[in-house]
Amino acid sequence: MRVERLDTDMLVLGAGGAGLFAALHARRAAPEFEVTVVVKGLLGKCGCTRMVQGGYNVALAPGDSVERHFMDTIVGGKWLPRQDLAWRLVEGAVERVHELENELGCFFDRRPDGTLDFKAFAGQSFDRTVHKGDLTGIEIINRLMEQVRAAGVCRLEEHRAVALLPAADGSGIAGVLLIDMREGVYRLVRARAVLLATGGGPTMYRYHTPSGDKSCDGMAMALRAGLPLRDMEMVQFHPTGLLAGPETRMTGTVLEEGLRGAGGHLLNGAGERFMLAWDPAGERATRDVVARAIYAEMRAGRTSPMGGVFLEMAHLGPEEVARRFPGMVRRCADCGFDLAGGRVEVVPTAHYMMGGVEFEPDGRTAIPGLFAAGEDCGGVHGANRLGGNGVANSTVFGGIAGDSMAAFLEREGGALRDPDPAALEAAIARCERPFGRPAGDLGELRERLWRVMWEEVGIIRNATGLARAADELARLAADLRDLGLAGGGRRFNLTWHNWLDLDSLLTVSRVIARAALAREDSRGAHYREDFPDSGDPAASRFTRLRLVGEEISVETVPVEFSILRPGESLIEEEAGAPPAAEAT
Amino acid sequence: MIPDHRRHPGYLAFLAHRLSGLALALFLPFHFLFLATAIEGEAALDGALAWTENPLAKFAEWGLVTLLALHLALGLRVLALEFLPWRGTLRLWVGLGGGAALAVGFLFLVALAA
Amino acid sequence: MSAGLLFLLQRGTAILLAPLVLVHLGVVLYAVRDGLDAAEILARTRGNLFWAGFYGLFVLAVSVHASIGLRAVLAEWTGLRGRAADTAALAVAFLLLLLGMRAVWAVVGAP
Amino acid sequence: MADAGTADGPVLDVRIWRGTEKGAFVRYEVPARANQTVLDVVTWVQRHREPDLAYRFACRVGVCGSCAMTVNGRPRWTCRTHVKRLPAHRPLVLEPLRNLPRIRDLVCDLEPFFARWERAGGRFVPTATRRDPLPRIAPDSTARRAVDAGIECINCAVCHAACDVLAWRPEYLGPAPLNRAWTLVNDIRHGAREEVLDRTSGDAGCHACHSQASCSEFCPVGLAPTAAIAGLKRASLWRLLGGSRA
Ligand SMILES: Cc1cc2nc3c(=O)[nH]c(=O)nc-3n(C[C@H](O)[C@H](O)[C@H](O)COP(=O)(O)OP(=O)(O)OC[C@H]3O[C@@H](n4cnc5c(N)ncnc54)[C@H](O)[C@@H]3O)c2cc1C
Ligand code: HEM
Ligand code: SF4
Ligand code: F3S
Ligand code: FES
Repeated sequence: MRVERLDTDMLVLGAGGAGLFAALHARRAAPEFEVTVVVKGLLGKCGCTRMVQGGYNVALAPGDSVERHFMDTIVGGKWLPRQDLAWRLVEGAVERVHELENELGCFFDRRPDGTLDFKAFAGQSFDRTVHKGDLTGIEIINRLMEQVRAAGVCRLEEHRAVALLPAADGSGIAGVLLIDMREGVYRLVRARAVLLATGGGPTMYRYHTPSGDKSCDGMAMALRAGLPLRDMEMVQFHPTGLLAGPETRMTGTVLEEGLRGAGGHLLNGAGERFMLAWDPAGERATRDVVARAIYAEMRAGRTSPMGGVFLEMAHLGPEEVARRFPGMVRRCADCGFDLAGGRVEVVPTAHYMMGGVEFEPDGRTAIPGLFAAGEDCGGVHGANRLGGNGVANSTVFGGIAGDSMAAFLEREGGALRDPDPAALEAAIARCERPFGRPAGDLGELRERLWRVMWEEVGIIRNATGLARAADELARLAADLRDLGLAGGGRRFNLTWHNWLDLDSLLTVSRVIARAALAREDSRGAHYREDFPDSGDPAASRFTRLRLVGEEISVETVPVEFSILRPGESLIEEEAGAPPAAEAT
Repeated sequence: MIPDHRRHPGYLAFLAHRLSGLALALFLPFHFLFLATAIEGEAALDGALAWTENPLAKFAEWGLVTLLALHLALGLRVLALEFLPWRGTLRLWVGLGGGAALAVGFLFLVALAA
Repeated sequence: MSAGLLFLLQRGTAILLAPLVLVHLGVVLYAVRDGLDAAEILARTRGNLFWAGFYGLFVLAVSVHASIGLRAVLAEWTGLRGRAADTAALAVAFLLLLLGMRAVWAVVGAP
Repeated sequence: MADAGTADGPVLDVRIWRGTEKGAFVRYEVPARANQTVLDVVTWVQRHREPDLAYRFACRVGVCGSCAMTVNGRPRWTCRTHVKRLPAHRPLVLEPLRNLPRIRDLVCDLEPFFARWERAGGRFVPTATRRDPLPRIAPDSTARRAVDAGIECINCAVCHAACDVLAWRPEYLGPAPLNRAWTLVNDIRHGAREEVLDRTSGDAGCHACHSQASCSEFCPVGLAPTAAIAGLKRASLWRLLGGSRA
């Protein structure tokens, strides 16, 4: 097998908010070192940061404070977040937003008096979400892309990272194995420091929001490299994904939160509103409650023709809806639906993974030389992520990781290490597996994965379902191993990459199912109908998962309340009573 | 056949403007040579003018005047696009330009026929 | 010459040409009503300083305007770039100027 | 023309370009569905007929600009182009974007497009640091509105494929980079406005634009690079005349 080799100083995997910020910071902090960014798609044109609609949480509004933002994050995360990380997040967001505006040239929306506009995001005690219309992600990523290109960063676009390779002498990370997707060849890149920033992405669920390039590759690579992951049972579902019918990629994409906020109604198949039976706030209840309610209607068979529920806005006046939500109305119209005047079918859709690689506030992981940032990481959000904390997380910790990598190189700058040949060989063998095997139906396998994750490891879980899921996922893994590709070379062979995507997704799905089984309570995004109680926050434990050989090990670890304990608050006048933050 | 990506008013206006400009530029030297026959006196010019009674020449003449009007109108459109603040008025200008040119062409026809 | 200057000259002459062409079109429309007649044309123009200036300006403007325009067309449709295109445009400008001025002289100045 | 299999039920007659600069259209019959975008059609062909069909997409909702192709002769984003809403056209003909080197099948190399973006000076140069307060900017000031009008470009290169000047003058910067440059010229925080004007003037810059307006016609997000380029022309003109910017 042809393996081309190259060396770099700092290797960044992923080009979302985390990867690009890291590259920029690393380059500026240590200009004498080379930075190379590896990305599965084109730089700036893939990943979820670009898709951010709502905006970026930052405590800058008059009267707001980082303490308040911190409290909302902790309470919203149901006391599960690692508090030093959450603190770093809220503090770092203030600096990062200034950097985005003043140094990168982002343009966030202003109020008439010229000061920043902050909009409300459900479940927060303050209006603190800065935004650029409802296309905030485009603004952030486009400006980042421009700066990164200008900073003299090497780019390996349409290159897929497939394995983190340990050094032969066991001293840390040696490099990463990549597939050049265009040429269909392997590239082995040795680097002094590596950043994992491939951004999770729960695309193993039938309905999901993330970008098509996301398939949990980073988490799968981390697991195979022996790193522990935490909070993997915490998968956030957005309540209103578009349901557009079979075999359309539009299905699952987000219809924005604001539609419910503005007074939109959710109707079941019979045309009845059902949300008020679940929550006095009705449709305005938090994401997890609404998603669960919709899912319950669906399970009870009261569905719309395509199997979801209806979102109806018409009672607010079609012109008014079209005026306030032009983007959403146009998007629906493009695929044949009348959001302003008719009913649109919606379904909860997998949106974000709170869990991920365990990492330190400076971006380090348990493997020397390997750093991690962004949605690949766990611990910042706990059981639930506040809307607007996602992009803050990736940009804040991405920048920090870039600085840390530069400091790491300047401090211990060591020589390039050679990878463990056995690990390299195993990694190539895993990628080569489907070639030369009888062709099978990858689509059928994907449908089975989507089904089992959606039905058994989705919005409402129980022990029997999770056990069934574990069996089915094991079968799927075996089936995938035996499944070959129908002809075709290795150049730009999307079906080969679909195979590799499924491989990553299956690995991570098994971990999610295992973590969900281990958590015997219901918190935030995780709901067990056999354990509906949320448990005592003061006795909170988080799940920690590892891959040992092909087996998954799980332990539950007590949360360290390093800044404050449940019941306490950082906000004076509300001492002891945390703000009524709800995670969304 | 005009390829699909060119089949919209903005492009067609550009094309008509360019082709009319080209035609005018090609015609102009001949027009100048033609007028210069007057150096030899009125009779020479009349001789040349007599040639314009030929229906083919009449048609060509009509074409040129129309082209000039068209180039003018579309040229004004370009100037408006470049120098006036505008928003979504592209199509309107194409229409106005084409319309004005046709009107001039028609007037000229009427004048010729009279 | 910088592209910016060429742009200025081309658009400037276009703005100048607009009223000239309108007037010319008017005159032509008026003239052809009852057939073209050399005597009629020349009677109007001979020795007339206004028309001399009018058409002189017209010729000058059109030489600049059309040659710069052709330079772009040559670059885009024939691949003629750089110095070659500039030379060609300059040649066109002088040709138009020469022939044009001669024509103006013919209808205005010549006895 | 090769024929690559048929399907049951109502079908679409689809022709897809296979190959690179050299290649051929291959015909496919794809099941017609009530809700189906052009991207879905391509996906179906990859999943059921041609496992190694090369195409590109990411966000599937019209924000990443990865999925643009030539659809029935016109450049479009395909994830938000509903088949039923296309002007009646049979068959459905899919090719890569014009004016860009081809990688394979429906995939182009976008590097020349982004290289132009850089050449146009399409990058913010700061005049403040993260330690400075955020500038107050009136949202309804003229300059800010000019920025807003062009800032939401998804760099899909649809305009690049639509513009004939790019086909005729390969050195032309093209509509999207010039559009970005205009937002920077209007950005009062930008530290290199003169440089942007330098870089975007000339035969490869704004002066090469003939207001063909194909860019504005086909821009999927409704931007008007034609207007932005006109702004650059004006600004460079005022500068030439010795005044300040437009
Ligand atoms: C539709 C949508 C709307 C959202 N709205 C908001 C919001 O309003 N506010 C908010 O705070 N958060 C929002 N989020 C969440 C937010 O987008 C994420 O939290 C955040 O952007 C993640 O950043 P990241 O850099 O970690 O990952 P990403 O931005 O997803 O980037 C990951 C990168 O890694 C690359 N990659 C993946 N696998 C590999 C591989 N094997 N090899 C090489 N490269 C690889 C990808 O191509 C991509 O470039 C939203 C998410 C979605 C999907
Ligand atoms: C007899 C007179 C004229 C002749 C021979 C002439 C000729 C030309 C030619 C050959 C071009 C180049 C075409 C192109 O680049 O596409 C051109 C361009 C142009 N003309 Fe004229 N023209 C004349 C009158 C006018 C008038 C009266 C106006 C406007 C008021 C005008 C406005 C323009 C403009 C704006 C352009 C630039 C088009 C562009 O670059 O996109 N022209 N002209
Ligand atoms: S201007 Fe429009 S068409 Fe051009 S790249 Fe930007 S979004 Fe695409
Ligand atoms: S299509 Fe091209 S010519 Fe100008 S107006 Fe747009 S850049
Ligand atoms: S896939 Fe992102 S714009 Fe179409």
